[in-house]
Amino acid sequence: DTIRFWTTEEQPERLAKQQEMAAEFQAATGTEVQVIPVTESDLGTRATAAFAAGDLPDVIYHPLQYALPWAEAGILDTEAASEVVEGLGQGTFAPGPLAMAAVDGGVASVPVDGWTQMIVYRADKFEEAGLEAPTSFANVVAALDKLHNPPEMYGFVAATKVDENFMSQVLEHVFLANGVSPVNYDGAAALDPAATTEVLEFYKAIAEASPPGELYWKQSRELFFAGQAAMIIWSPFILDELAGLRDSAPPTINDDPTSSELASKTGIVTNFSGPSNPDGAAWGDVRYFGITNDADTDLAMDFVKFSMDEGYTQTLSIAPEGKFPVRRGTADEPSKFSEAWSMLPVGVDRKAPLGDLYDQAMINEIVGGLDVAKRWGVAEGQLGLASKMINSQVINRVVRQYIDGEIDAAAAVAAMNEQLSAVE
Amino acid sequence: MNIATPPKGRGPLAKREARLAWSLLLPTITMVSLVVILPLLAIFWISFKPIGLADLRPPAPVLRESLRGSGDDLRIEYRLRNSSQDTEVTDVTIRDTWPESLIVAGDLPSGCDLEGTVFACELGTLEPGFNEQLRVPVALADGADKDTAEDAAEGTKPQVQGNADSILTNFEFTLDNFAKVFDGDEFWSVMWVTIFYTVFGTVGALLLGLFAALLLNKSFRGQGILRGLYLFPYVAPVIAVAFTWVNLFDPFSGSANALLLQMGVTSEAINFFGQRPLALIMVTVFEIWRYFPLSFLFILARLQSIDTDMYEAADMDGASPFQKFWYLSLPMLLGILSVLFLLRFIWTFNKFDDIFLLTGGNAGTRTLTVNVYEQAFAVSNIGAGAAVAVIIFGCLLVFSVFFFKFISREEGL
Amino acid sequence: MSLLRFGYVSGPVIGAIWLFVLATTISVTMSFATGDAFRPALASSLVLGALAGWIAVIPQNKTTKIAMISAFVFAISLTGFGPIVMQSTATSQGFVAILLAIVMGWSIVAILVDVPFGSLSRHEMEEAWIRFLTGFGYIFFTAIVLIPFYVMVMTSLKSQSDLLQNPLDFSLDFNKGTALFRSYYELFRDFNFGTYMWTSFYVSVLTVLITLAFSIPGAYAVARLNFRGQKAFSRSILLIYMVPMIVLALPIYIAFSVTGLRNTVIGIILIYPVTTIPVALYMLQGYFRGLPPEVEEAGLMDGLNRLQVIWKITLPLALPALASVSLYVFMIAWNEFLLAFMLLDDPSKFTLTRGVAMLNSSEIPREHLMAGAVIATVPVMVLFLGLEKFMTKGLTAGSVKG
Amino acid sequence: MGSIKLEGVEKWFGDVQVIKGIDLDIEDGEFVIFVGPSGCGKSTLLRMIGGLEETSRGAIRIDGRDVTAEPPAKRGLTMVFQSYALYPHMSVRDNMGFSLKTAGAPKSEIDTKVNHAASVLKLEQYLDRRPKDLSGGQRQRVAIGRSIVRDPTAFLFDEPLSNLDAALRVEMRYEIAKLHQSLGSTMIYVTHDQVEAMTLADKIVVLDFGKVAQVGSPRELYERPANLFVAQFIGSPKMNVIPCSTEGTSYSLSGGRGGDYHGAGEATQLGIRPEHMEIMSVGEGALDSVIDVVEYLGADCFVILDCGALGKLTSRVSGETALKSGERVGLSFPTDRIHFFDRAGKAVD
Amino acid sequence: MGSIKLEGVEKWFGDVQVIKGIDLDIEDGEFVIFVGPSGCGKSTLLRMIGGLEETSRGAIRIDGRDVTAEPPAKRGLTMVFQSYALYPHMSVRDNMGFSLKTAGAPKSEIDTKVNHAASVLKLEQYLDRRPKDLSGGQRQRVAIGRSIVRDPTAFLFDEPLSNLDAALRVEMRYEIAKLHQSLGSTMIYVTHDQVEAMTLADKIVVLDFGKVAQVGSPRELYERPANLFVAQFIGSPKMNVIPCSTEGTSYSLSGGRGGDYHGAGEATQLGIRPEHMEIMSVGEGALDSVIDVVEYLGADCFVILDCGALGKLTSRVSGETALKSGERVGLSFPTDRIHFFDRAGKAVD
Ligand SMILES: Nc1ncnc2c1ncn2[C@@H]1O[C@H](COP(=O)(O)OP(=O)(O)OP(=O)(O)O)[C@@H](O)[C@H]1O
Ligand SMILES: Nc1ncnc2c1ncn2[C@@H]1O[C@H](COP(=O)(O)OP(=O)(O)OP(=O)(O)O)[C@@H](O)[C@H]1O
Ligand SMILES: [Mg+2]
Ligand SMILES: [Mg+2]
Repeated sequence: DTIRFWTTEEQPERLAKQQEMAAEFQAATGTEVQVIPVTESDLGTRATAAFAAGDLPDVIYHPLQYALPWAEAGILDTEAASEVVEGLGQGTFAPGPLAMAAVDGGVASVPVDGWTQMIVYRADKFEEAGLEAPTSFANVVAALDKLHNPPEMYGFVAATKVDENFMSQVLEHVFLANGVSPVNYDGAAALDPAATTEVLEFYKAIAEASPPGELYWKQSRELFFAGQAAMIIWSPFILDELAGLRDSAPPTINDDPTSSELASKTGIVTNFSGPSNPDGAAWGDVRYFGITNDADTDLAMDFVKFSMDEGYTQTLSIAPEGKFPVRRGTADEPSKFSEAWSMLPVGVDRKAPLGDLYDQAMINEIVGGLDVAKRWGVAEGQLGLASKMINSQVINRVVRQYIDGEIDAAAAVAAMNEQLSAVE
Repeated sequence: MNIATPPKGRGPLAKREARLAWSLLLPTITMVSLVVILPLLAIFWISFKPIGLADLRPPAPVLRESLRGSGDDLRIEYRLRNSSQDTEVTDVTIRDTWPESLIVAGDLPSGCDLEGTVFACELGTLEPGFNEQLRVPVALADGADKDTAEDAAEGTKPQVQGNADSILTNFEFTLDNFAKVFDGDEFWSVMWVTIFYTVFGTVGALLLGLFAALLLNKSFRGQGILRGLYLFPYVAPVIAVAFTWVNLFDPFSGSANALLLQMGVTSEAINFFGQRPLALIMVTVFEIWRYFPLSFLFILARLQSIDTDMYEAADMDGASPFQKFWYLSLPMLLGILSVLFLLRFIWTFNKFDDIFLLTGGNAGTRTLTVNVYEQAFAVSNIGAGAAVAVIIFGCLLVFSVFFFKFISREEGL
Repeated sequence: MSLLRFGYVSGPVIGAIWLFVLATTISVTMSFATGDAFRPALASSLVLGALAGWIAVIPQNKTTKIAMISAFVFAISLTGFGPIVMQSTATSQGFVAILLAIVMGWSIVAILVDVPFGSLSRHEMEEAWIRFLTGFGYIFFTAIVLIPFYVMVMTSLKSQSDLLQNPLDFSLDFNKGTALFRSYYELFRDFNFGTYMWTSFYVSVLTVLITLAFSIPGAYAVARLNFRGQKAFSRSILLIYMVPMIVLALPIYIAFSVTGLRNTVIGIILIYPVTTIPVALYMLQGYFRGLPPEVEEAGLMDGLNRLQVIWKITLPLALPALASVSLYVFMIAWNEFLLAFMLLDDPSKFTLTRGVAMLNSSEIPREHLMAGAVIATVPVMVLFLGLEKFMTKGLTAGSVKG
Repeated sequence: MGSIKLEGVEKWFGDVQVIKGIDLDIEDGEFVIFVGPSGCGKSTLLRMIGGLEETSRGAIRIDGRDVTAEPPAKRGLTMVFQSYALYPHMSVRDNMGFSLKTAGAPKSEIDTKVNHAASVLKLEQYLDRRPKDLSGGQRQRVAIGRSIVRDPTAFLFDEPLSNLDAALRVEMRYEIAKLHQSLGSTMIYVTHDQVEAMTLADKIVVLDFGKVAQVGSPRELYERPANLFVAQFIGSPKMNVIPCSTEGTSYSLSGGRGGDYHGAGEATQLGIRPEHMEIMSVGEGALDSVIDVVEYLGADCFVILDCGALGKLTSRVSGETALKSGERVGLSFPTDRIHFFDRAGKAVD
Repeated sequence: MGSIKLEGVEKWFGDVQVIKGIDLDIEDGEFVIFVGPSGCGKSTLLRMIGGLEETSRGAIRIDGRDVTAEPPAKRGLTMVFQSYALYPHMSVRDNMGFSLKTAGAPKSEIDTKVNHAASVLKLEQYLDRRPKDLSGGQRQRVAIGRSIVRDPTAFLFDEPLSNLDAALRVEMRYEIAKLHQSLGSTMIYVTHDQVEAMTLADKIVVLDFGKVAQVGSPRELYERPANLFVAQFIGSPKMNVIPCSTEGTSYSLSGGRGGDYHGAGEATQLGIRPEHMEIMSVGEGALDSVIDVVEYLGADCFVILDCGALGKLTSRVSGETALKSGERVGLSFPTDRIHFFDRAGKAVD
């Protein structure tokens, strides 16, 4: 028997690890798993296309934003996923990620791992200038004033490339920070004009402190690594290369691509607040195993169970810096996986455990973020709708128009409200 | 003498020839109509339908059978699902053959019957998004082993049937797609981008090609090598050169920026492919770069076929080099230039890959063809994509009218 | 304009621009070759160039003039106020100064040969300017064509971290030996590029064969046989040739999705010939028209029927054309990207171009992408250079298409 | 064995009639030449006989059999093309043997026949060359050889010599004449060169815009042209034609004198060949004129005479003539050399 | 005003010498024709005079001025090309006025000159047509008109008539002759058609592989060829050449008889033109032969005579001859018509 598994972790080293795990699974059960890499930005289109053609794979490793929309579109077999979670023991999972994917009587997909988004900043420069860590809009703007000095140093590298998921993520984080959400318990809700305006103005400020052109994760990282950016927003996946462990993305701040100097000068913030929401919020993403409706259900369930159990450490080891365990342990050993995870070395061309590279406090901040991380619609039970809104890229486009000066803030809010309400 | 008139009909030799011609053409005609004419008709059909990517799967009932549980709680489960979330499926029936080794141990679900080993259900209509299980409690016959029973039960595929209305084939039409396409102010910006790209891409490639052709229109050693070299941009796979350009002009790690910075032309890195309106200019420059070799080749061929006597006559007449170019070469090239212009215009208008690879249609570089892709795949609205395609096709028809009017005067290429 | 009709005006003007062009060219070349900083100095180029141009038009013996200009440019370069500003080692500084001096001396004298000091005839002025434009043209075209390919090849041999350090430094560390080719090795080992190449190859060859099988009879009929609708037919070939692929790709995508041909190599082999048959029909039709009908008529008189004539006479005669068409079709199929991109999802079935596209999509290092580009480019280039005559003929015969 | 008969044959290209109803009998072994000005339909007619063009109306019979609807392969004829139309991808041997090979003849037979033809045409040492390695004349011979090998009912030639240079043309003409003598086959030959027509033909068919102007032996056409068209077409320099009027048994020239006339009916034009005109002192002969130009050609001189209203006449005299341009002379037309034509151009005799 | 002088002119294409040192004086107003076999360098020489080809060695003087190093535009010559080389995209008017326009002449002057040239050449009603709408002869006239407009020191013509059909060629030849008469300019004219050469030239230059074989008036060349090459080149059908031997004042033919010989030195070949041979009864004259073919041409007959070991001779007789193929006849060569040549081909006289 053969099942097909789509994964968005398509870098060769990561792919190889998944293939290893598939081989172990085959050895254990006799079922062959074809591991098929899919580019994350193509995932939505390709899944829909495959659904249309009736050749969906059996299991898809996907980010949160697709869980509920796909369940609704009939792509995911929610029962199978629920059954898997039940079989593994609901209690062994962190509650947040399960709640994010909750559907009637279970979950849409099985949560696998997660991460929280971070504001990565140059602690050394902040210290020099006597600035506070960028935990709020105000702190960030204050830092921009002092540190933005192009072309040697840009204050920020904002996400401005409309069709990149990255921009959606960053924007959602900034909106959440100020407590703005396009959904409430009843479904779509108009954005609060005042709070939204604050967000827009803030975003425009960081965009103006960014280099021109369309920017996304690639430029953010390159500029930060070159020492030319004071702040960026990134995922924890940056942690290994930031410490010089990866040749294909080396820090270029000095001549030694393997040095961890930059890491030592870097600070991190996960919880971020705006003027209208002093508590702030962290933004987290969780990845799931979805079992599709065209799947060979039993085999697919077996595979997911295997990956979440015997193979779980292997799964996490793909990139421990960005894959925090959402299943903490088994019923017998409640913290088995958390412990195993903390020992996993990070890095590609060179390896080292995270603890060797960063302060334990910093690591705790990063990991702890996942428990309090928010997403639009999770608390309100409208994650599905919110995901669709995000996937429509309406907010990205309008924000872009705003920062390009094509429309003013009021018009931008109006445009977003109008276009978001059309999404269903 | 009576006025002679031509004979009616064709002679036997002509008839024979025509028959042969048609039989030679038949495979080509079949193939072309299958994969060109039919799709074109399909595009028209689809453009009037409210259809998304997911609708391509016709609604149908989906059934899976499994033997679950153990001991007393043994049951056969049928999972029945309506593949569509918005269309109902009517007259759903199930037929399955059970192995002898299983005995029904409880009530059959309503609508179901068991006759011998044949299990049949009539379930009527499935709601959109229907997804339920039919459970039949069973027991193992004497001496039967569970695993073999399971294999036997799952080994015979259950049959499921049902009727549903497919949006692809029904007669429901709408103008929504066109309304949507024309509504957004996006359409006009796309149109303007297309026109800019097409006009400047074509003209630029022609001018550059003309210049290159003039350079190589004399024989010297190494002329062949240079000619080969100048064709490289056209011959290399688009994917290779497009990515190379993206790398070369990368704002932070591209060599072009590094060079410009170093030369002091700019003090700040330029985001060539990510900045309005530079991105549009850059994709146009890429188009020029990639296709000047073609114009160059054609113009060179034409130049070399110009009678050298004419230039000698002009020498005798005392014309200076620029006069020769202006009064002789240029008018002689006018024919090929205009044919090239028209054809290249059409082809540039149709171009998709280049922009798609360079910018993906971002930063103000979305042309009509990229829009087809965006609508149909990125937004998953196949109907809207088809509508844009129909618009493209309409433009094309207009161009080709021009083209044939013109080409019938200029001798063909 | 009329001022240019004096040698002492045209000479310095041409000289100034030319020296700037040369300085830029050499700066760019040296930058790309060494990664060190070179840049042309505008003011110095113009002044020195004008002087050189002036020297070049004074009535003097040619070698003397070359020597004078070269010595002059060289001397000024050494003072540091030369046309090229560099931050580099002394040896390469000296090398650049000598190179620029010699090239400038020789080329400006060649450009301004026969240009008298005083008033110029129209011919003399235009010829000087044309020589200048010719020189500029060669530099310009060679640069714009070579630079991208140079960058492509060199990037594939370097590592991303080196390039991020200095995007201009393309110098190779030959001590690495075969490790230079690491990204190629990894592409074949980890990314299945061997399979992709093989898939691309047999898909292209099959496309060529199918295309020929369909287009030869069709083209012959349209070109040679008389039947009602012949004209309309040959026009519709051109018309079909003009239908944009993306317009067809959509319904084909749908049809293939519905019939299960999507994501199969068979589907690709079915669809590629459709894109090439119109081209081939168009090219072959032109060629068949150009064959002398008498030879075929001689065959008819010799007792053959039409089909025999095609097989025994026309085809052997059309062999060069078939070669051109095959090559061209091969190139189209090999380079095809759109359909492969839309129709193939499964990495085990990718064609080469689709495989390269995959390399762009994540954090895969850039040298891998460029190595993929090189792998995709080299076979067509080899074919092209080896069979350039056929290829150019093929191109001119059939392809205003792109 | 090789008689060909055309019965009311017509050819239409669309609405244009190119061959306007031709009846013609060609007997076995005859050498028939079609001549006529360019575009008059010679090639078309030949190709119709060969079957390469459809016959729009009428019938073609070969040895009595109606072949009008048959394709070329079945007519048993062979054709030598102006461009030779050799198969460039085959050796001379294969070119010549090709027709036999397609007919399935055994190899030995092909060899015998090819060798025989090659020896007739002195092509033995070229048998293994490709056509492109042959000179024009050799190619021409191969083309003929290809025909000979088939042993055809009749040979068709379409201007076979027009691509050769003058010297070679003379030589090949001589060889074709020899070939006809030795093979004795029917040959139909198209040319626009009247020297070829005169020297080779048993029978010349002069075509004028798709119609037959006259059929006859070379001497007949030269000495007794049936109409003005043939009279002017045959002979070089061409026959001088002067308007005249007749009354009874004498003709008169306006502005000139006149002479005897024996024709029946009225004649409006008088024709006299340059070589038959006699130049005498002014006032003698039928007409006075001024010498315009004397073109010296070595053996001959062409004297162009200006006769005022009657136009320019050309006379051919010996190269040693003492005539000078500007001289006034009289012209006499020997009675038995004069041709008279009526208003419609038909010869009056 | 139009004298041209070549002094030791040579032309090398790479290592190949095409023109091998030519000295030539052309006087003002002369009509000089270069003839010679194909590839002998006629066009090259003409183009060197015009300045379109570099002169490798030697000097060219026009009216005494050394123009060897000057570009074509400065030589004041004009050229009419074989292909006419009209500018296809310009009207006849613009074609003719182009040289003046490039020189910047005012429009009124261009108009006057073009109109004048058009009236000389009777092109008035075609002035607004494009070349492609003209017949061959008209195009030729436009090409000449383009030259006339420039009022050149001399006209150069490179086979200007070879693309025309026979009838038109005769007519245009006549017009060029008239033009030369009326303009009186120097003209240099290349042709390989000897009829053109004989009828047009004041002076013929026969070229043989880059060297001058003979320069002289047409009559000189015909009657007193300086060598075998010229003897065979001029005259059609060409001069018969028979090997002979001489002793004292008599020559003898092997297998034949002989006759008187007046030459100084030894002659090994005897030439006699076809029109000068006399046919008599067998046993008479210098030689016996068998008539091979009689080619009837109307006015003349060419009799091809088989003389066994001496080869085939051609004789030209009247069209009314009664000679038949196969007849045995005797041939006599009138003493004053015989040309003798020595072993090197030089005429012995
Ligand atoms: N395929 C055709 N379609 C239309 N008209 C044609 C065709 N072939 C020949 N003609 C016309 O038929 C007429 C006779 O042509 P044909 O070739 O028989 O002339 P010809 O006497 O052989 O002339 P030439 O001496 O120039 O070869 C010409 O006017 C020609 O234009
Ligand atoms: N550009 C050239 N390069 C090399 N050889 C050449 C060139 N032009 C002409 N020739 C050679 O020079 C010789 C003379 O050529 P030219 O054209 O003058 O002959 P021609 O007497 O005019 O012949 P034709 O009567 O065929 O025109 C020929 O052998 C030719 O091959
Ligand atoms: Mg003809
Ligand atoms: Mg010549």
